[in-house]
Amino acid sequence: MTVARSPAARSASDGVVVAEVTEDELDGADLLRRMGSTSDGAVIVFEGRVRDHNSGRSVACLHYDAYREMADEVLRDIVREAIQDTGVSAIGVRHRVGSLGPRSVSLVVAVSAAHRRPAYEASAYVIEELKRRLPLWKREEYGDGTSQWLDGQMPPVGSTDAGPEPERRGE
Amino acid sequence: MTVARSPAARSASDGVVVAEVTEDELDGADLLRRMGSTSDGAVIVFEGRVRDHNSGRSVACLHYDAYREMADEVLRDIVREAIQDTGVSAIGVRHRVGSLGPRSVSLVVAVSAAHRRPAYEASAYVIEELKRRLPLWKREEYGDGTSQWLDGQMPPVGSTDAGPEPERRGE
Amino acid sequence: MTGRFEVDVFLFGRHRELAGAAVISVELAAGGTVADLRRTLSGHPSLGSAVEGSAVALNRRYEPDDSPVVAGDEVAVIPPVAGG
Amino acid sequence: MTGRFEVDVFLFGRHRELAGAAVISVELAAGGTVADLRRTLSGHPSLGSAVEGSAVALNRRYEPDDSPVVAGDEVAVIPPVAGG
Repeated sequence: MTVARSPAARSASDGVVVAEVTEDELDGADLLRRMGSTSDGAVIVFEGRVRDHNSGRSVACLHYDAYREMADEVLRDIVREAIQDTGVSAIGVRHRVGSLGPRSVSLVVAVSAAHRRPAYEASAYVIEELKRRLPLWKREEYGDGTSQWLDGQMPPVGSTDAGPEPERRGE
Repeated sequence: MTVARSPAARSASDGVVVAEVTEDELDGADLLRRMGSTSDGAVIVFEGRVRDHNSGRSVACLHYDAYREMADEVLRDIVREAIQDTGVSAIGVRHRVGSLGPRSVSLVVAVSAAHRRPAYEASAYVIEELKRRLPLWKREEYGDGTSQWLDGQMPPVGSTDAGPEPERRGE
Repeated sequence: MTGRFEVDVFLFGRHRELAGAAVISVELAAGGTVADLRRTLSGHPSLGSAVEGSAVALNRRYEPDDSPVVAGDEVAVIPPVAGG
Repeated sequence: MTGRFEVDVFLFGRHRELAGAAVISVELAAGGTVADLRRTLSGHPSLGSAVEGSAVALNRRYEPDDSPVVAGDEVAVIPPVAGG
């Protein structure tokens, strides 16, 4: 009866270099070096980093929590949409979870493409979409020991927003 | 009578991390690591790389030539405009000259900012403007020993396009 | 399509703290939907209204209120997301 | 504002190949402008019309045709640029 579940195994040749949530330290430089073939004229790497203050308050650290299994699939969907829509060659995205101090890298998005405009477009798309759809939350922890979960965005509901391969569940 | 010449010495605190034309090998990873303070939540690095083909023709290498003295000044002007217009914290830009083989990095633009949107805006601005204004030329060299200078853009003329500090020449 | 069944519901972020648990068990009637799940959760002593402003994922896909929930589904309540 | 003077004109890219030189010397009348410089250069045996589609920089700034050129200026003819 029920089916669903986005396809698990995909070839490396679909342009998805990496799409994962991880507890490991992130380094955009590493991805930057790995991206790009001899036919790519543009590579962009975006790093999201933890700031030491937010909304006027000093932040000691940021704790990220995710629904890991779903998050990896959502990241992969977003990356595949971006590649399909913009025609870039390859994308890698990693989001970190756990407790991160100021200047730690929470997110890396790397894009390679023949030309720069689609590269910028794909990079911005991945970030916008993961902010809308990635099941991941952050709690700010302050110097005085208090903390609070940050307000987020309500994810879009329904298969039309869930990626390029909508799958109806068994009914 | 004549004066002109944009101010030479500027403090490092104006956000211009680097703005130069160089014969040295470029590495975006190096700039990526140097960019960003603890109040910056976004860092973007763009690498322009030499492609092994263009307009359907196989390219052996690309030779870049520049009016070095003017180019450094133009880069610095562009970077300062971008910082002023977008409010980002810091920008570094390097353009390489000489003969570059496929996959070599010809251009690095790095931007750090509190938030990502101005960072993208500044990054794109620097690239668009240097393509319009940087006195630099490229010649494609092909496998058969032939070569040709690539068509470029006519730079904007007059002080209004020449930066935020137009200087009238002596009259 | 008779009788009732239990599903485990994953909680995250704020919800996990409110409920003091990462998973709670919810009983639904056969033929129940996401809307039924929400109704049941809204009666939870500590979660309560927090569920209203949240999405529901079945088998790792966001699903609308009229989607059926069946035994064995991987069910999660997703508070507003805040990646980046 | 009488007499004539010489300026060195830097050439780049295609122009440098056409002229077979990185710098050429041009004689202008006192009070001469960028337009006068262009006119003189268009008479150059190998540069010729290539200068028409180019910009002129004085002291490292792009300048319009009515800007005066004076002795000691750093003068360059800038063919269409192609960075990136």
